[in-house]
Amino acid sequence: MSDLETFRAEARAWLEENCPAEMRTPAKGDEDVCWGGRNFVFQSESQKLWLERCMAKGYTVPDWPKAYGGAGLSPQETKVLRQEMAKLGCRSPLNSFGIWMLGPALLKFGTEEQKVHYMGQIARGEIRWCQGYSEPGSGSDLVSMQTFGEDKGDHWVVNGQKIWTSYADKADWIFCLVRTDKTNKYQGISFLLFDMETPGVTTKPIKLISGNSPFCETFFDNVVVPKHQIVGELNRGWDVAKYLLGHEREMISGMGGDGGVTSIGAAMKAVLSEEPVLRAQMALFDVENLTFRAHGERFMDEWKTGKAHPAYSNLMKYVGTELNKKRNELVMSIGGTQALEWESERSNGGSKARNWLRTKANSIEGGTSEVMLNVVSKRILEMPGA
Amino acid sequence: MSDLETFRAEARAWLEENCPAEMRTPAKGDEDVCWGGRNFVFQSESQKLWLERCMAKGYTVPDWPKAYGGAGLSPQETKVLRQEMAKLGCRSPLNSFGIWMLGPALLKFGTEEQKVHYMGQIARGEIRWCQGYSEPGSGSDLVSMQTFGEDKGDHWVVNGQKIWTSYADKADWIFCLVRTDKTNKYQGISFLLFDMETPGVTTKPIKLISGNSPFCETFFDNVVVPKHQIVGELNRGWDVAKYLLGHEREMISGMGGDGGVTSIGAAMKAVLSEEPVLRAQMALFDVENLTFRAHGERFMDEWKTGKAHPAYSNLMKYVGTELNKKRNELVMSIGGTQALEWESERSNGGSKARNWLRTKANSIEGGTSEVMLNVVSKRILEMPGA
Amino acid sequence: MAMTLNDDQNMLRDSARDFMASEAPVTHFRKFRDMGCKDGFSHGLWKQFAEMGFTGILIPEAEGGMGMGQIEAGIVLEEIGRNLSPSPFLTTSVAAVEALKLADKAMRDRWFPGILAGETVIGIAIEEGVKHRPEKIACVAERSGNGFKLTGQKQFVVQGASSDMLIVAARTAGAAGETDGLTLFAIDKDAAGLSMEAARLVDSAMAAHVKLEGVQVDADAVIGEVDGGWAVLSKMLDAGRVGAAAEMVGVGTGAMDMTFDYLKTRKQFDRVIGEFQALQHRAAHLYGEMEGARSIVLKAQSLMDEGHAKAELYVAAAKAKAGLACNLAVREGVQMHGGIGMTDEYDIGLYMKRDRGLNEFFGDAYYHADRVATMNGY
Amino acid sequence: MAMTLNDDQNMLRDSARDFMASEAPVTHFRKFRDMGCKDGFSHGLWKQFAEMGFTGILIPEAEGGMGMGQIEAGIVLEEIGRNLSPSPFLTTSVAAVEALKLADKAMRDRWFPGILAGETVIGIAIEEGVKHRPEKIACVAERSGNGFKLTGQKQFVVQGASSDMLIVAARTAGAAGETDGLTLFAIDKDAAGLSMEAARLVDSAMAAHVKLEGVQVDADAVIGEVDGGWAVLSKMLDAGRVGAAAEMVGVGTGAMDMTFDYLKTRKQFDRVIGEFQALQHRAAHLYGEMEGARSIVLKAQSLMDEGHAKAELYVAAAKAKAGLACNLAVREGVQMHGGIGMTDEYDIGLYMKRDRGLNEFFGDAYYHADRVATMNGY
Repeated sequence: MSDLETFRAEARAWLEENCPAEMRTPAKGDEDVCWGGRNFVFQSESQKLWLERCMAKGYTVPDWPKAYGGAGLSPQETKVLRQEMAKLGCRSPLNSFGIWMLGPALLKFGTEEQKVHYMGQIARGEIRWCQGYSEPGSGSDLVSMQTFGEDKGDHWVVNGQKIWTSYADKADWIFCLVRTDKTNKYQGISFLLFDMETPGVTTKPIKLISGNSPFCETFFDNVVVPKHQIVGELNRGWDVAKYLLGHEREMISGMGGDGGVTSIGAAMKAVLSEEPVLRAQMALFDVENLTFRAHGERFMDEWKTGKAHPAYSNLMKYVGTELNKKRNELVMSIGGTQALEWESERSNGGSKARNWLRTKANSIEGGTSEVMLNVVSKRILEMPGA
Repeated sequence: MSDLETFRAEARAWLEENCPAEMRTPAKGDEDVCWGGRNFVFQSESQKLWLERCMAKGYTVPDWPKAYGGAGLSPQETKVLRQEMAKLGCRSPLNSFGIWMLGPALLKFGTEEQKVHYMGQIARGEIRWCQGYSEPGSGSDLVSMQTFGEDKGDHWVVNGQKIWTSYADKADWIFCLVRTDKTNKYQGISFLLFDMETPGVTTKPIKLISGNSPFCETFFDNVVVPKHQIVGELNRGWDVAKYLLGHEREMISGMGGDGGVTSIGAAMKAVLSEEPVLRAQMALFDVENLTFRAHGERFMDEWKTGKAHPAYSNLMKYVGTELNKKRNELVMSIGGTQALEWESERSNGGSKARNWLRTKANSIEGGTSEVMLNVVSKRILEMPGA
Repeated sequence: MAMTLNDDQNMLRDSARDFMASEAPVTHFRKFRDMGCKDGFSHGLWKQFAEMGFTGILIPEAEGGMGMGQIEAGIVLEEIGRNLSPSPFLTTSVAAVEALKLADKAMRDRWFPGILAGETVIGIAIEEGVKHRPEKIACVAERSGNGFKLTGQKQFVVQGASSDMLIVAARTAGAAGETDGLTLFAIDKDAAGLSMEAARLVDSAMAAHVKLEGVQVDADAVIGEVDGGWAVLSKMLDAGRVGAAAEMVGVGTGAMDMTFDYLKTRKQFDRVIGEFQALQHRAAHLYGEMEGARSIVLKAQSLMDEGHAKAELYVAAAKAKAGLACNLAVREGVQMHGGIGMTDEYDIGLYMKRDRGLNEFFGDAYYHADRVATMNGY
Repeated sequence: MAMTLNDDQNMLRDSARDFMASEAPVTHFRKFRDMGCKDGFSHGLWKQFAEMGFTGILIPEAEGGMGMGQIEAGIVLEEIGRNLSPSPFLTTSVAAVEALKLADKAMRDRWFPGILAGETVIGIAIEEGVKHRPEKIACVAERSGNGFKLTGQKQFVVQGASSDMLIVAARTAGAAGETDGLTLFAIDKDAAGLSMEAARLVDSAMAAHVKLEGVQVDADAVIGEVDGGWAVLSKMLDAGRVGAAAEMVGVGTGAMDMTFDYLKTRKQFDRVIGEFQALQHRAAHLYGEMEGARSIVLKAQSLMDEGHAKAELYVAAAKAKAGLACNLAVREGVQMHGGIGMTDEYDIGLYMKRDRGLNEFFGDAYYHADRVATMNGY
């Protein structure tokens, strides 16, 4: 048996022994997801137990180094672990922007102290993070950012406003882009971390077309941020942000379709068999969907071996999010009048319609499709012009 | 009986008496079309007779004033005449760029002498015209035109090169855009007329991807053009050209689909009934085709009553030519392997494939789709920017 | 006829435009939405519609209406669409009136006055599944006493729970899938055995799930001929379809205009975003799509008004094209607005929701493209 | 397996790329086209293919070939596509070889040496109508003497008239529309009763109309099992389809690269046209489509090489996607080249023609999308 197969057997055994039965049933909604953090209320004893056991084993962040709360697994082992979890239907023990976004950025740009401190907190589910990038009127145009941190010697005093801050009203800390030099448009931004309980931080949820949302407006009024809470160099926060946005785009491009290649057509056969033109749209969609899955697989394989163009994730983000929007248009068409319902129990609170509307943001958040096409055109295709 | 109905009856009677039987059968190809001109060889006695009779009656250009060779019919009468000709299956007695393009421009910009002289020649089928607009490297960008006419007192000496001159090798005269002022990029162009037999004019046919074509490269080497052969004001040829391009675009946008609303699907039922996804494409195309017909009808009605935006023909040109390309893609798909044949008698000399390739030029000639979209965006939608 | 509006039609458009913009703009819609109104529309506004003469626009002059056609109804609907004005106009004054015009005098006398007065609302109870399949109607009306007894269920009855009467299509003969053997009934909302459960839709309209459990009606409840309901149904559906298409022209145009305005004012990367050529080309393309939709809808309306044999084909094409174009307009609208377009606070998202409802109403673009193919002989 | 090429595959790609670019670039294609070559390809080049080992790329090593898989065959095909190199590689070395690998040893011994030597050309005689419908095969093979007598007709037999042998699918049982009852035969081009009429296609390839008028063959002409030809046919077709898809990745990439180069050099309105954002966005979108096509083709090839149960689904999706993407690439290519792109003198139009032929070959994108739907259970 290869080392990897040995690991697989061990992981399997550990999961079978440690994952509570309830945590092997699918999460029914956002309320079943464990986000951790200071104010998190566990939905059940099993949820708490599962987090604690994973935490002890380093399995909340299996591929992070042990020193920072991980299990130190290799990429291959991590993949095997995920496969075994999927087979048993294990829920994710901990979801977190800290795991998906801040952690990788800290690993690359953080000091040793920051890694031990912040990554440890993330791995243990102690601190829930949110991301402060977009501002009203800036959107995809990060360089026109206004939020300003005035240098006061050992700290900055931050004033300004962020928008589209996911879960800002539930998060404990924020990683935030703040202008620290007004004279340099492109390089005058720093990447700061601070506590959302710092005096002067307030949040206001944003209602979206799909209904209530995780997004907030976040306001900073003379917020004091100690100097050691910067990641990376002063005025070079854009490098950290770009790196992190790459991760976000990968995550979002993964949304292209529920992570799977299973056609939604089969379950809808009764409708599609009577609607030949709609069935044809579904058929052409399935071709695109299978293509995107293969494309994503190829991209990940090339990325891992360093062969992918650094800007390639922009292409995947564009293709994946446009595809997901198309999928949801089809889901609405196939669902017909029933999919239009907005509140009824029958429609699970209008879940089809709300999901459909929610996907419209996919091609806006994390960089619009238009910005992605600009980047692909300029950086990969090397088209001329500004 | 209304005046119009009286006219209809009279026109019908005249056509029945004067249109030879052979001229009531469909033209089989370009060789059956009467183009007139000095070197035209009539294909049959009937073709000659039909032209002569129409000419005498003013019916080669029924809506032109009688003084310029027409029959002086009103728009309503002209429409009735065309309807009656269509009912009897009468061929057009005379095709000509003079009728379609130069005539309307002369009517608006020409002197009385020019109208009598040139429009008369056109109406009588004596002179065949070609159009000299595009130049190598200018394409849709007419203002970068290089062909130059040097002022020599009572004449210009023209040097330069045109491309995409339809039937230049068969035409007697050319209407041609020539730069007469190098200092003014936008207004330094004049609209000149000259004989293709003038010393220094040579032509070279262009072979297209669809096979041989009517297009030529046309070269001017010290060509002498008398000053009275200008239409409109000196250096304001662009106004004439724009007016005329509007007519060309209408003509080309009419190509959107064989002038009819008849679906090509019915004749292809045997194939489509076994190809559900292809049938769906055809169905969606038919929706677009019916839409374009209605759109064209509405545009013409608004145009006639002066309600259409002056730049609207650019939109119709864009929509119509893109639609025609789509139609021919479908014709090829439905025709399958048989439509791929290029030379065989069975395939009528590869007519489907050649027509399909020919339509690719629709969205390039007479202004590219991209230029049309620019114009619509700037002039109709009033979008900002250069 | 010419494909342009005549002077009377232009006057009607101006007055409908002024009326909707002042009496029922998007803020009006928001108000009724946010109060969770159980009807989804204002009865007061419906009365105002009546005062303007809109409610009886298709009712013959001899019976107190304006005696106009689909073009005029469409003019009103376009303004409704542009302002998202909530009302029972499309179902009651367009679809139901077209059916009732084929009913006998007694029934017309019973229902037209209330419609003219803006007091009556009528629901159209056709759909039985999630997609529009009128020929598949399975709801049964069996002979019973002097009339019929209806048993079955209906879906997506827009404003059903607010209706005074439902027009119900049921099968008096034949089997699901056949067009023969259908009969249309006018059923009072209080009829015994009739029950409704209202559900709010994505566009905040209310639609009812209807149960018919042995609903007894007299013979005079029949609209048109027994077993010959397909003719009435087709007329009603085509009026509803071309009306929905006209409303979508309004919704799409409203969304498009709002978006073009945004392109001209919003700045990013130090430039007004309308300067970006990629957006300009998409804007110009969208404009062409909406203009095409406007044209085919006008063509279909005029063919219906002429009673032309090709009207059915053009109505199908118009419903399909208006659906595709309006859908493009709202998708481009939300995308070009960026993040702000995703917020409930901005109007563009409301247009996207309304488009969805209208696209489904009486058959979506794919359904009607399929009908175009069938009518075109393949 | 990983969705990247390994070192051996990268080496093969480099050598195939160098070979096609130097020995069979577009000028080579033009030369044979302009001479009106009756084969549509160069026998000399076919010999050179053999010297490179390409002709036997799928033939097992034990039988003298390279023993490689669809990925490797696709690497060669992509370079063929990029250079429009005319050859019998796809029909003979990919489709026919996959069928012959399922034949008995005697037949393999008869045909593989000629293929390996670049001396043998094999035609695939499947199509009977204008569209790809393999299950509809009606050509009949009735028992006769020691073997069979074939009667029927075949269309679109690419390079048929230049072939030494035709693989003919015929019905030994069952009726048109059934997959059971088909049998594949290897028929010598000189067989009595076999006649061909060659026709030049839009992409200058030659395809034959074939008549079989009582063609007598021995039992040993059967490839695989009598009545069980569907299995052999499916294998052959899927190899041909994924191969055509790989060639289309080459054609589309070639057209795209040429177009991107043009965008970077051609000036209009005083600017390089590649600066126009509308063209940049279309270019980036096209790049994404071609990258997607490349990915699904690689996936389908690797599943075929693994003998994976889902290979058939992915081959259908790959043929469809490659067809759609390559078609977009040539359409955008011609349009972005403007007038010059319409001339025979420029290469971009040749790519458009080749795309059309490959799109039709063994089923177009719509046919395969339909199969994807069917295999996905709707």
